[in-house]
Amino acid sequence: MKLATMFQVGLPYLVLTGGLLVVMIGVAIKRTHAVAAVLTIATLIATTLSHIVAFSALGDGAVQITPLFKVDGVAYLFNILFLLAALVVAFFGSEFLSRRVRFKEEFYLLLLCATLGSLVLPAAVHFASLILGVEIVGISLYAMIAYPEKARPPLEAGLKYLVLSGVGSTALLFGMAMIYAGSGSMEFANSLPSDGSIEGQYFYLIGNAFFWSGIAFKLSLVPFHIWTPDVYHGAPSIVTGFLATVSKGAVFAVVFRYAIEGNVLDSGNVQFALSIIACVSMVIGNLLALLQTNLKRLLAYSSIAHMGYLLIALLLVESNSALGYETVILYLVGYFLMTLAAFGVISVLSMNQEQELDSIDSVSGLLWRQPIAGAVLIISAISLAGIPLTIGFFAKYYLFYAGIDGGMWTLIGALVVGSAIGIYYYLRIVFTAIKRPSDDAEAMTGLPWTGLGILAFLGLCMLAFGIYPTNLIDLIQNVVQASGF
Amino acid sequence: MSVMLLILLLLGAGVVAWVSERVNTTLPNWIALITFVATTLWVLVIWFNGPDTDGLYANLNREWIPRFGIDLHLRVDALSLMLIGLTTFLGIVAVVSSWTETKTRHGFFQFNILWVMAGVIGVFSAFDLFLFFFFWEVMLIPMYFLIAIWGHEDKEYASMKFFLFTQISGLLMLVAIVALVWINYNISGVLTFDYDVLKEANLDIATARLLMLGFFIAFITKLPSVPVHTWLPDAHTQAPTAGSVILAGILLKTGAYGIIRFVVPMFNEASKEFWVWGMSLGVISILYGGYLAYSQTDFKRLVAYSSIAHMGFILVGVYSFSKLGTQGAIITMIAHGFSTAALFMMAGAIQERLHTREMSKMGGLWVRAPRMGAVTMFFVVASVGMPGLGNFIGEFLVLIGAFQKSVVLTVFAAIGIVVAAVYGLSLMQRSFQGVPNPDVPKMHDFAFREMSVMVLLMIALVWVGIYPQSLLQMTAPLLSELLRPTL
Amino acid sequence: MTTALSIPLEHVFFLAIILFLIGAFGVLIRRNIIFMLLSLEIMMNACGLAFVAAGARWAEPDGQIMFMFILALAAAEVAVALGLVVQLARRFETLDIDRAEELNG
Amino acid sequence: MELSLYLFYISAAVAITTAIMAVTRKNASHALIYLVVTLLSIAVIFFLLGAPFAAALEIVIYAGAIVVLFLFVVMMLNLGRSSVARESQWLRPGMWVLPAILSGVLFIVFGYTVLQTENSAMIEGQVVPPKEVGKVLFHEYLLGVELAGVLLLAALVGAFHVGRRYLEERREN
Amino acid sequence: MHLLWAIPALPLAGFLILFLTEGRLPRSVVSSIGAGSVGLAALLTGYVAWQFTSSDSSEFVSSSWTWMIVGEFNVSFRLWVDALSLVMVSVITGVGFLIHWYATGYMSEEEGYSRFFCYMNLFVFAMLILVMGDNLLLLFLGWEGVGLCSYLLIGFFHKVPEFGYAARKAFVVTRVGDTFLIIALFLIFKQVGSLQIQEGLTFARESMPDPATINTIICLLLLGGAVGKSAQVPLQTWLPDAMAGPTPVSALIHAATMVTAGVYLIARMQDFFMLSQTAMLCVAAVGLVTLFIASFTALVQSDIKRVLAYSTMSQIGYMFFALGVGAWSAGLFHLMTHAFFKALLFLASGSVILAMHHEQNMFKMGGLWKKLPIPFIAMLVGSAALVALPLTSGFFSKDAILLTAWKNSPYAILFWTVAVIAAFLTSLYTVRMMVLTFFGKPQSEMHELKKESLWHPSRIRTVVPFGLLAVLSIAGGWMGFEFTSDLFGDKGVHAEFHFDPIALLTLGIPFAGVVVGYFLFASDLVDRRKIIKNRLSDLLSKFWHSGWGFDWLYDTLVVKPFRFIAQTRTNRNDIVDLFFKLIKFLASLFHHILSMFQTGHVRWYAFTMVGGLLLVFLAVVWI
Repeated sequence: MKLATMFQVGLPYLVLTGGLLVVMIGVAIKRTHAVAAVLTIATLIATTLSHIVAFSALGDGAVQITPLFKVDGVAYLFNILFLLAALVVAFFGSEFLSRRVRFKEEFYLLLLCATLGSLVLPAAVHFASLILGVEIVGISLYAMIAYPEKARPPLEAGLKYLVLSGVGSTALLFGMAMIYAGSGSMEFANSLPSDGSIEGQYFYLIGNAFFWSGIAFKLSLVPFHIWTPDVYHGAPSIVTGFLATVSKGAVFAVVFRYAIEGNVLDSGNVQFALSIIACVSMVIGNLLALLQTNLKRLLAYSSIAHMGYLLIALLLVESNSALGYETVILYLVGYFLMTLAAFGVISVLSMNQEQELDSIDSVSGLLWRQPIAGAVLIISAISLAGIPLTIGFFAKYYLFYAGIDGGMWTLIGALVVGSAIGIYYYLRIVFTAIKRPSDDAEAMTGLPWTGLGILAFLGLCMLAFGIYPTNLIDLIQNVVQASGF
Repeated sequence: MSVMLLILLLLGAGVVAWVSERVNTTLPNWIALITFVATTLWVLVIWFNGPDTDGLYANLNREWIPRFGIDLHLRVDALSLMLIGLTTFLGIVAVVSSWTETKTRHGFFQFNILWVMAGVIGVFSAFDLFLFFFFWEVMLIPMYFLIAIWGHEDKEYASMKFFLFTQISGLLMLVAIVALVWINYNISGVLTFDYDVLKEANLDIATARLLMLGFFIAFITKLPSVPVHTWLPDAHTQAPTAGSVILAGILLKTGAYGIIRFVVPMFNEASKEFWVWGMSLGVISILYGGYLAYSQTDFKRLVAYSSIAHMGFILVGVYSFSKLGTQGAIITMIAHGFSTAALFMMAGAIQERLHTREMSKMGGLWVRAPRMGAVTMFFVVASVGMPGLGNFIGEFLVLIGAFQKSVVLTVFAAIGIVVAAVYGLSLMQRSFQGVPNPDVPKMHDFAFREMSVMVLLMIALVWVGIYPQSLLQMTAPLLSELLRPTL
Repeated sequence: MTTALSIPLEHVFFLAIILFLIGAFGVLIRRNIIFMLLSLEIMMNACGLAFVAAGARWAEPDGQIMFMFILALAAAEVAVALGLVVQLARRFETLDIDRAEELNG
Repeated sequence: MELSLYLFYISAAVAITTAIMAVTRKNASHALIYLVVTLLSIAVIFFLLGAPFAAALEIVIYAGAIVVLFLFVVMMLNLGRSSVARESQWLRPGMWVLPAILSGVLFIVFGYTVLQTENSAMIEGQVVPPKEVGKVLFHEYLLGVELAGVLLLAALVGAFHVGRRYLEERREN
Repeated sequence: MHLLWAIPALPLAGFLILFLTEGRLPRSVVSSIGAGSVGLAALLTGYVAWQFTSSDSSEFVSSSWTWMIVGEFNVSFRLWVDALSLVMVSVITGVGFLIHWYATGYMSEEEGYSRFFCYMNLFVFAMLILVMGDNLLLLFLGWEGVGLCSYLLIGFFHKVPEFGYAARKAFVVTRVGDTFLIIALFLIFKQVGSLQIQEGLTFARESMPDPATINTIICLLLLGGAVGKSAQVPLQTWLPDAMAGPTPVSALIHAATMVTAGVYLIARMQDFFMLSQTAMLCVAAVGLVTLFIASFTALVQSDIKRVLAYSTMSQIGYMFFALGVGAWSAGLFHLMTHAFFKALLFLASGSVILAMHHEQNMFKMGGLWKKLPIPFIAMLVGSAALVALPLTSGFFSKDAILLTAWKNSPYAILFWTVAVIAAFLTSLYTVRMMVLTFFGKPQSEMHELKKESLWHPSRIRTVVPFGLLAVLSIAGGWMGFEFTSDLFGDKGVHAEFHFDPIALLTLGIPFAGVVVGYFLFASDLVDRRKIIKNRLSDLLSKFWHSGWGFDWLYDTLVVKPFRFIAQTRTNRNDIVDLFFKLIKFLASLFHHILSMFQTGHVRWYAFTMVGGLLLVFLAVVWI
């Protein structure tokens, strides 16, 4: 592999890192919110655009860059997704920062760091890059969660996340160590024990138990889900949005890679454990959200369930990795859109408030008080529930297709049950939003137009992909095929 | 192509109606009314132009999502056309019936009505399973809005229940659809959602049974049949008048349509094995629905339960696997659409005047509003199954068809006719006859607006009642296709 | 280099898991956030030990390298964590993590 | 050979004991001192396992830097006698039971499983010298090092932001 | 070119006009439309009948459009008339017209005048369809149509809840019968492959499989339908209550026409019945039992219309009996004569009731013959026909039935005896009714009569129907049942009148009844109080009064349990829903349980994670 090609292929990473440095230097020279924001957004856009170059350099197949990374089209797709999400977060964040926070600039640095971490993961093919990526995202997030100065909830959320994430990371690390001890390689592709059989390879198995526990924590799957609502609740909405989308998506991207390259699911044990986790997550996540009255907590619980759904795609990689990848990417696209929109609505509504407006009552009659935000919230709820006209439906359709393709009937059963419960509480949001507003509810004025504009854009995207997803599906399919899955 | 235009027209009119709210609050009503009248006329034109050589009135087949072989396949044959006609016609009824009912957000109200209708027309004309499911779900959302925003006191509960039941059963259908497609893909190597292809899918019987159940549950939930009927009384009761009219008149028919169009032809063998269950469920619905209808004291609830009973006839008819039964089911769909729509409109009119649906607070209304009394009498008599009116034709054909299949079940179903008389007349007695309730305020009788629609409905019912052949001959060529090989 | 030690891999991992569990135990029983973080450090060390042992088993440097990354990780985490601890002491006027339970349900 | 084996077990015993002590102490400073001892014994084990570089880092960075950081904070927050009294209140035996059982069960399960392993692997005790580590680190793991840098940068920025608030407010008061 | 189609079309047109004008027409116009349409139909019937008799064909057909064709199933709107139908049509339009005419006076002071004629016209239309339909489905249309009109007209005074109840009872009880009928239709279609009456009859004659169990079932089902419509045991309970309707309604629907539809049905399906001895026996038995029960019941009623109602039941019982023993023509003959005299009786009693200010209790009348001479005479004629005094129409028809029964029935003596006893009872209650109403002392004030009022008995629109009906009641029988015997060709049996003991006995029974009745109710020879005080007779009279307890029985067995279950609270809320409520409850229960884990305590969270680790460990390694 020529070095030039390698640089071209790695261009997005270089651009992002460069941008990070530029922003840092900019902040160091003069603390100006606007400059930092513009630079950040420019960096993110530039990184996104740099994928065009990278794609063309990549061609078909994959490029291995040191044992740690393997860049292919799928990784780029994930990257673009994360970058766009980060871009949305940056836009919302700039509004949020300018109105509610005193020290603003560090947020952008943290955001860029976290984004970089998340870009690392889809390309990671080595435990070292895996843990580094996960932890870069994690460390940045600790600070982002606890970013607002005076409020207590963010601090509490940050600490909780830090401590529990620490436990999770150690489990992950311990698991890697044991897998390494068992197999002799930390590269995904060679991480199966050398004789290929798993029977009696207890180091490998224990390692996987610890590893998947750690991953399950990061993905907030049952029984490691319990931190999710508290952290989602305490963090500023927009950070929650990032946490719920990019950090989850990135972890998913990397475990996908691990599952495919490492052939982990050849082990019936792991597959079995993951199936159970998936089923339980779908059901318990949804049950927990059932009567929840705090919107952020509700979305947190629902994200548990969504991650459970996504495990279906993961479990499919053993038999049909291409479809699994398609599923996970399309699902993530949908999930990102709707989650970001939901948290974006909360964030936009809370712009002028001391406390976040996260109770479900605070969106009562929203459609009439603030039509754009209300409509987007409704679309996003409907989409999360997986009802047609929105991308959520296609996402769910893919899951069904994947599940049937893999013959995972139990999981499909759980998916149906989970979705059924889910419809109830998503619909509660819808109902609240279309309720006749009480007479004393003040009209929502003075909300930032950029925020509303982005919300509207997200809403339109959900609808557009919900009606004509063809191009998106084709793109994903082509890239996945080109990447050799 | 024309059907796509029809759908787009309704969708577009919905948006226009919504926007026009800003100009004038009655403008949305007019826009919706004109749209429905226009579409009804359009359908009539298509109707009279007659089918092409394949028996189709319209056909559109474009790629939608080639990745999964999903096409935008809209096709209108006689059965579809009839139901589309019913839809647009009841659209007029719905708009007129709630002309003065909504006090707020007229535009959005009409928007939802128009969009429901668009979705329903999609359901009736989709010949791609994915597309069908898409429309199937889409039509629920505006319906949900109609109940949840403009519903009565218990709207949250009712709308939620409605949505949950139909969605959850829909999920089962989605699973069945995808599984069917996937299995067909594995057998034939062709990934497609096309109705015509999947109909010929070579399934082994055990799989077919399971898949059929997925469809079947979704459809009987929508129909609805006992034991998944419990959403219906609540939804009907709480919905605004237009909502009830649409719900009872059209949305229930989508379930029946689904059974006729999909369950029976696609899973022919499995369905044939299943007949005794299907018919039994129908019979139970007839008896249980009728029986519960009698127990009700709420005007709308009573009518709602009576719908369950009537829909039971459809199940009985379809699962008799005879031409007679199927034709009867189709006629029942149409006739029930007319009669129940009228009764719900009546319930709405009464509620608008008296602010109650409780029949104990009515009584003797005939004296105050003889026209309403006469009209109600007409439709009650129709729904009781009076020969000469549409419902009888349907029920008779169903029963005579079913009789060839199972004497016992038919006899039980026929008992439903007696039960119908019991609740139907008790409805009449408790609301319009008897001593005029002194607490009832003065109420004005039907005026031109409401009466004109009622007269249209009456004419329609009489027409179906005495000249059903006009419909039967349209669907007759379809029967062999719907009932598949052995007949 | 001379061989330093010949020992079953299991034994080292026994030590590692014991340390890991002691750390976990500490996290579970301590209410003082400082001790919690301290326990986390022990867990991290256990992981490091496991990596070094695994590296030693294959006689590769990778285990040690991973240990170094863990080191960086631990440092980074402690830095942010202690910052937050200071904040906690300020806002909640306690180091008792159980007091930070406003977010629940 | 024999000696190093004994040394391993002794160090292990010390590590476990001091770790338990560290976790259960009431006085934070004492606990940290125990932790340092744990780290030192682990460093010995690293050395025995043929990883001198890791052993050195363990002492230098862990014992030398991280624990010191802890100590700073402990002193800054002034966790004196009163906090010791509070700790003894908190650390009632009742609280230990469940975690102890859970940890115990995990250990037993782990131990039982590991002992099932057939033809168990041996650590042959080949020393991997720092030079070799360095080579690999700056060749194959080069990007990892870069990323570790980003990681530390993120921690730096984060700690700065979080900690600065404290300072700012102190100034204001 | 015959105008067959116009016969039902005229009343239909009348109905439509009255329906669409919503009562806005002046009363004079309403009466001319309402009665006129039926009158024209009657004239037309006469014309068609003349055509029919003068033509060679034995059937007139008028086809219109196809009703429905599904596969082999093929029915049309096709009118088909033979002699039997023509008799029915004549009775319906003729008697119907007279009653309409009468009603224009009778109803003149009531609300809803237009609505009344609207319903009446619809009734006539439906009844005509019933008898003229060429297929069973069209017959069923008429069958249900008349039921509907019966319902509407019984409950015509809709403000009175009891009337509404009576109307519903009538409808529902007859619907039970209708259900039998419709099942019979299904069965016939299954057997015959067609619902054409003539095809069915041909099939029955030629290709009915032998042992014809199916045929018997068909006949019994048809009988079930007939029983409901004709108020025979066990579905007779609705008829007395149906007297709630205005008296012309009782005359037209519940005496002259609709209730005889059952008789028509059986007669029409003759070929089926002929094949089944069992069915014939059942028909006879039903008739006989009804006859017997109704006669006793009529004996103790105090409401004049109820007496007539029970009398109607018993007379229809005669007709059934006649059909059952094979005296087809006699039965039909009795149907016709009964229509004349019972209509007359009802109309006359209607005049009395109106005169008595809507008082129907005979014990509160008395001595009216002087004050109401015209109704008195009319009633006298009617009664004479009812008790079958010689030379009245009733005499010819009833005598024919009794004689046939003697000669031709399987259990001749038993059947004949019961029938004769009933005939005796008929005289008895008729005398009682006449005595209580018209003789003795006046028991209450009469309504103030105004000469000008439209319903005054002497006004022409009252007198003419009375007169015509009275003439028919007497002379209607003179043509003899040879007239009706033509209807069935040689299929029926009929006995010639010979002077033998049985014939004399039959002849004498009415007189005996009248004489005994006179002694019992009019003279002072018998102490009526003593009889009344007797416990046995008291008990019997109460039992008979209640119509032999059928109402009570049905009430206890069917109506009350149904209502009880239907109106308990849980059921209004749909018991099936409990299942879904349970699911909802469980879901929220689980939600609450799971929420309890979310305490907000970090250590607990960490605990669950380590516990989770253990679980995953176990799952991965040991399962």
